[in-house]
Amino acid sequence: MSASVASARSGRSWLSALARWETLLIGAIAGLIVLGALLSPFFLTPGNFANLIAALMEVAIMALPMTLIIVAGEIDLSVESMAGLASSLLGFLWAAGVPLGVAIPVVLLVGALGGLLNGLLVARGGLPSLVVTLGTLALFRGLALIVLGPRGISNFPPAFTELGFGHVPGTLIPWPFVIFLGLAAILGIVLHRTWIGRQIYAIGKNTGAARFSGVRVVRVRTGLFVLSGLVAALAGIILTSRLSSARADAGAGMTLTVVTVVLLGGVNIFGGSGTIPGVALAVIAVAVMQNALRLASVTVEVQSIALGLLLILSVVIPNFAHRAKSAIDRVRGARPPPADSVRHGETASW
Amino acid sequence: MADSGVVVGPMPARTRGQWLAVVARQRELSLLAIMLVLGGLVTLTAPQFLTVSNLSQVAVLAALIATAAVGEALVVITRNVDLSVEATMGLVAYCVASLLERHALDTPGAIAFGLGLGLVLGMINGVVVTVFRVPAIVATLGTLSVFRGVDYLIAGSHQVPLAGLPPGFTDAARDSVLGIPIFVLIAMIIVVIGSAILRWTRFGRQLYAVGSNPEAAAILGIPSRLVVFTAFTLCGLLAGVAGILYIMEFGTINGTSATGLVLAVVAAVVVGGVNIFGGSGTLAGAALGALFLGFIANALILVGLSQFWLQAIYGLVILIAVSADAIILRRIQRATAARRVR
Amino acid sequence: MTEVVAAATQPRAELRGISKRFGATQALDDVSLDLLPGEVHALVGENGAGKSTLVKILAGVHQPDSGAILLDGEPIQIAGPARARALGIAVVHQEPRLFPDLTVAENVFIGHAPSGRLGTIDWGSTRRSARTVFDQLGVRFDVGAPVRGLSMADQQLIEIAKSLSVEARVLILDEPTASLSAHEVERLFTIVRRLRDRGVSVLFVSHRLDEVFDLCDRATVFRDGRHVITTSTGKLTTADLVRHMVGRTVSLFPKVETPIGDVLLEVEGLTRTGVFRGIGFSVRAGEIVGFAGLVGSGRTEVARVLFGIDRRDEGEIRLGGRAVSFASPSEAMDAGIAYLPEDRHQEGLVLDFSIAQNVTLPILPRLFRRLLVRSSTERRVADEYTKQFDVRMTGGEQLVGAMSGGNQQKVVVAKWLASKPRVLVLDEPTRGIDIGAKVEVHRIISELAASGLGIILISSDLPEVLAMADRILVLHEGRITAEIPRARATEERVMFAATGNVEPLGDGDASGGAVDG
Amino acid sequence: MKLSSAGRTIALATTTVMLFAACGGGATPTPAGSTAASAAPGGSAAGGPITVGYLPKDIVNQYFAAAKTGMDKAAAETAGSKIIQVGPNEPKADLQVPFIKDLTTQKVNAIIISADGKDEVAPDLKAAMAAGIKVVGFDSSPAVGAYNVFVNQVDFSGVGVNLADWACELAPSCTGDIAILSAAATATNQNAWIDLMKKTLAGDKYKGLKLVDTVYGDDKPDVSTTQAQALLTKYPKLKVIVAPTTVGILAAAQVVSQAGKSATVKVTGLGFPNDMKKFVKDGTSPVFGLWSVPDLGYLSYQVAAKLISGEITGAEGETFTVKGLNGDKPYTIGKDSIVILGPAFRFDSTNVDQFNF
Repeated sequence: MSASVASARSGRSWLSALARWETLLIGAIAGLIVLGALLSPFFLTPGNFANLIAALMEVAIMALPMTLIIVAGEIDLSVESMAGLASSLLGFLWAAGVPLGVAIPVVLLVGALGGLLNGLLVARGGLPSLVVTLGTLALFRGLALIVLGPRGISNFPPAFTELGFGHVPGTLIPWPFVIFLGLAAILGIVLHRTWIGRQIYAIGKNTGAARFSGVRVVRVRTGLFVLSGLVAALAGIILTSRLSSARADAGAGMTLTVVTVVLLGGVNIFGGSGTIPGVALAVIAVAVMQNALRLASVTVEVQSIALGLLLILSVVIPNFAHRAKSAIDRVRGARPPPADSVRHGETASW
Repeated sequence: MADSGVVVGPMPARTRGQWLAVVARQRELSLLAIMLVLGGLVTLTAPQFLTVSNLSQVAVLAALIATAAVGEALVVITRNVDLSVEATMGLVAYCVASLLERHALDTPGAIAFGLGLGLVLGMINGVVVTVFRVPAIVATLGTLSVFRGVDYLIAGSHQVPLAGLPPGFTDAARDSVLGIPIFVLIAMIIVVIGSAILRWTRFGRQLYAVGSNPEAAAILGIPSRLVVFTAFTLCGLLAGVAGILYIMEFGTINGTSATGLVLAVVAAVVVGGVNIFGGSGTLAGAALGALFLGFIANALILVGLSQFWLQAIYGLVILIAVSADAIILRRIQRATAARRVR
Repeated sequence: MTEVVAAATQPRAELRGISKRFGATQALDDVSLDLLPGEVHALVGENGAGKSTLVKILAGVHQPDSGAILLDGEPIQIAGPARARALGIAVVHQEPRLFPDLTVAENVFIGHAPSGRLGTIDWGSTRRSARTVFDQLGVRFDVGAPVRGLSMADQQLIEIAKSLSVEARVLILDEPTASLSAHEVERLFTIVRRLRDRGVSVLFVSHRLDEVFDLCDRATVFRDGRHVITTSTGKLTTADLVRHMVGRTVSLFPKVETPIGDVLLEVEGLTRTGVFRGIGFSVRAGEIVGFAGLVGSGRTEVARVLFGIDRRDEGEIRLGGRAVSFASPSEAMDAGIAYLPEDRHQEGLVLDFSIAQNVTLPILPRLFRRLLVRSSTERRVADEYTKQFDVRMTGGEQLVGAMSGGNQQKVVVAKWLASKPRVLVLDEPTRGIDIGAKVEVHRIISELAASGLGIILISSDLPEVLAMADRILVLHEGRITAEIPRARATEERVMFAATGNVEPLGDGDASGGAVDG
Repeated sequence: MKLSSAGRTIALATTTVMLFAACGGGATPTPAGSTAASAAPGGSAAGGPITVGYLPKDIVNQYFAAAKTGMDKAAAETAGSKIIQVGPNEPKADLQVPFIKDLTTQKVNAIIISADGKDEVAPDLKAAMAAGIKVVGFDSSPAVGAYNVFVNQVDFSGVGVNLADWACELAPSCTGDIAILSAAATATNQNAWIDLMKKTLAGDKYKGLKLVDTVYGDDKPDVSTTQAQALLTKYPKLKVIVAPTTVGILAAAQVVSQAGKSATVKVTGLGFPNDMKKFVKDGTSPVFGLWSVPDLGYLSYQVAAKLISGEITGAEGETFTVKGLNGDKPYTIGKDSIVILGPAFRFDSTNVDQFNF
């Protein structure tokens, strides 16, 4: 219920629409699993399900704060570079003999600071987040290269690499997946059960009204960017651990996938609607699809084509659903709910 | 509003607002000024900066980006964005190159084909945005990976080497007329024609109108969707041109050609002073933005800064540019706060 | 005399039995109206009477569900705005709809810019013709400057210039004077009369009855989407007109006399550069202080500073004797100030939040100290406050977006009372809500005052202010030009102060002023 | 509107498909007539049909396409054997890892991999080996212990010396500025060669040569071109550009010859004869080297086959022969289970025309 209220689609109609969207995703996952099983005899092996998620973990983790940011009507393109900066900084510190117990907190702090930079420029400076984070996308990557240069730092202690590569003892569940679930649970509760989440939706739906209602818009937005930076740094650490190597180019190109996954999760690019469960399902759907296609030795080209089409469809389908619905409403004589994406689709850029 | 007096004259606040607005609209000049100053400083430490060969090299590379940036600007002015330009460039580049290599078409034919392909890809974006009502950022994010995927699919691991291209095909990248590199001429022509269209044709003004106030545009009966569609189509066409220039510039073409260029293109547009929320900005600005970034890159390498610094500086330039816009705009509004527009 | 004209000449434009329905609400119900060549025809009525719907139909924005439109006796379809312009029907909208990034000249001529050779736009003549248009208006403009940052009034003038630029046969003025100073109004009227004498038919939609009598030959009254009467203005008094509009001789305003308590809010020398200067007043417990003045006179701006949205440049605000300064609305709320914004949809409500969610939005942190939102609590609080004002709803889960304006406004009030304020600032609380709801809102306001709140009532609805307020502050050009105690408050006095340094309009008894905002 | 737009969409779709169809067909990998091609078929791939997973750095670089032609030929020698090629679009380790996992899941008999990063791929390769899959590294080595055998195209130190020697030979009287144009800043083998080259340059013989800069072209034609241009501008006195990457050397040679500096600036390094013929002739790049990439693929496959059949285990000191390679003389598995294909082959005007890959 609260998920539905907080889910902030407009009311029952949208609640049902949302339900439809998430059931749609579940259906898609089921379909993909069947497909995978048909495509490859190895798909349904237990080991494979461990692999299936592993490849996408960093993306999945970064997608969670991205969900909150987009719901609040902003976007953060800089996450992949922050992950890279985290990786290369960690490597740099480790190579310089700093114990990981110190290095990791430092890296996380840097992540938070980077997020703060984004947050201040966007929330306080009132600059468009698309451009700001485009700038920091380049800035953070540049810093990563400056810090570590061409080197790749590897000799990390096994205990550390276990974090990214190992499994929960006695199971095939990779640790990063556990981290993902934990984070998803926390942010899910924050977004759907607490008044902070309520305020995030309010900002995303009607910043003016939120501000006039005493919501500390600047503070919330800034906070979200800090969170995003922090989690991106965490993802960078996990990536470093999983590949047992720190490099300046770590995570390059991940932002596209992150945003894609979030939008596939049914989050409205213009803010105001979307749920963590939806995004989590989208993560799984994408992971399954990629894995199935790989096992069927379908080349990566086809995968990127498929992903692109999926992304577009994820907007087209609800749009048409909405138009159909508001048509019905008009007949019924009720006031059609504000047609977010439909309206913006023509006018706004993002 | 001053009631005294027979006629209502412009308020001082308004004139000051205008003055600032004028400054704000002089992005082109400020960019040129900065480049002159920096150029001087760089020349002190690296004399070879101020050589014809170097400057023309910078200009040629910038012209390539500028061509794409002009297209991007058209779309951004309408309050949209096209993230798929780089994919369009790459796809056109590979298709044209491979057609030439296989002698499937003669040079003019292949070029015409490339332009046509760019046009069609642009139309696809246009349809997805205006017919299927997909927000531009999402739509072009999608087509980015679709187009790129098709590019990989077609190219596979094949690479069209310089040798595969008809002799003299790539000369355009080096030759110059009256001392001006052909690439620069092409970019200039595009900017001039484009600017003329924006300034003097109905379509051009509608472009700004749609970006400036979509609701008002609708009430005026301006065909917003058609305008946006056309903008995307032209953007695709120009990306196609850029793709062909890309072949001439780099000679060797494979599936990865032009990856990562979208950052440079959008950066050029932003640095060029085109408002990311649409309605304002000039094509000359976008082109100069491209030149500015290329200029910075070249200068950095020449003063001996490792290429690792490049990205960081790029980022800073973008942040500075967008902050400057905001500050000036705020000044204007503050100056005219006497009558807040609600 | 106008009757003779009416009888003699064929109407320029004629609407017959027009009906239009939006969802549940019947905006227009079989209304008819005729515009004679060379007349200025007033269209008056309460908000929601259907005036703007009719205007939109003539502008081609809406299509009537039934009925016919005739132009010079020819039945016509006004398919869209462009078509309307082509037919010579020009509309000056209340809200300027301009392009901030384009120049003044271009805004005037957009859509029909003079084109030179090769069909390109001829900027030279565009600017020249723009200047001539503004010369007609008697206004000087830098036609080469962008519109961005121009004041509401200036933009309004550009809107009017726009309609002058097309040789309009039917000119529709939809509350064009709402944000114009008296001087500009006079200018406008001169121009309108000039156009009328040229044979243009003018439909003049206004709330300012003084203007109706001043300018118009005939007047048509709508009420609740129905045609009430069309008659010569010579045959009418303000009183008749109001009666026709409201449908009964109403005492709209059940003001409850309440004892005035101690000073709650004191403001001294409050200044925001370029917006308002040296504002000083006080509000006592149980007192209703009315803020009157034309749109743009700075009333809302003062409120925004009080509520911590905008910064003040000078001056002091004391709440309960203690000097305060708010960096944000939340701080103002915590201190006990609540502000009902003017624009319900942009600032008042989150339309696709439920009623409960809207009511609790300002108090979430107080309501749920342990972060977790319990919807049961939420609904309880919402019910508690919505009941007071018997908001008609299907339940706390209902989306406010799907409610009538009046009920929405009640939700906003409920929302703000939930934050238990000491001083309540109401900005146009009855704009755009039907009579019934209006009466209720007035009742609520009185009760709140009675319960010891200090209330600031910002309203363009003069009778409302006169009836409700214990004291009336009149603002003009960002300064307080008069402070009128209830006893001495009349529409003339207020209008006199509100329009600054000009003679009061209209004659004494048929007093002017607005009936509603 | 709807109909027309639908129509428009369909029209668009069809046009596009047709356009793409026109571009297609370029995908045919470069033909490879290697020295092994002349060898008698029925090589020494003992045992029955096998399935080998081939995981190059990326599937775009034609270098790996050329290597695959060698593998295909070897696989063709045993009926029923097949090669599954998988891989990312760009040479990035984190993109390469999932494919190792999947190949492991698919229980292929062996994995032949060119590592994007030696440590990144190690854990999963070890897991694969633990699952009984033979791992053969080639071209770019995984971490030691994460493969059964690494087939080295060439003796690294040898290449280091070669690069230095060619630079010395091309620089007038072995003096002047030289610069390196590498691939990705993080590429294992590139960095190894560069280090060894630097060591060699320390030698007395080369004291005239001054290594002024090392830049990275990321194995992308455009980036490499820009970097090469920058080198020319930045170092007017530059004599030689050394590019130990097939993408880099081509870009550099194009830049130099198009800048009309072929007389003063020379380009050497590692490149494909087909790419470089033109520049050998116009004097831009009189000398460069490479090994027979198809042969490298051929050998890698044979090693995989022998590991599967148990003919070799990858232990140091083991020997084996592959018909048509190394003059049919036996290969010896060296330290860290490394097998070396042979010395880098030197191409110049005398022989470049005899090769086609």
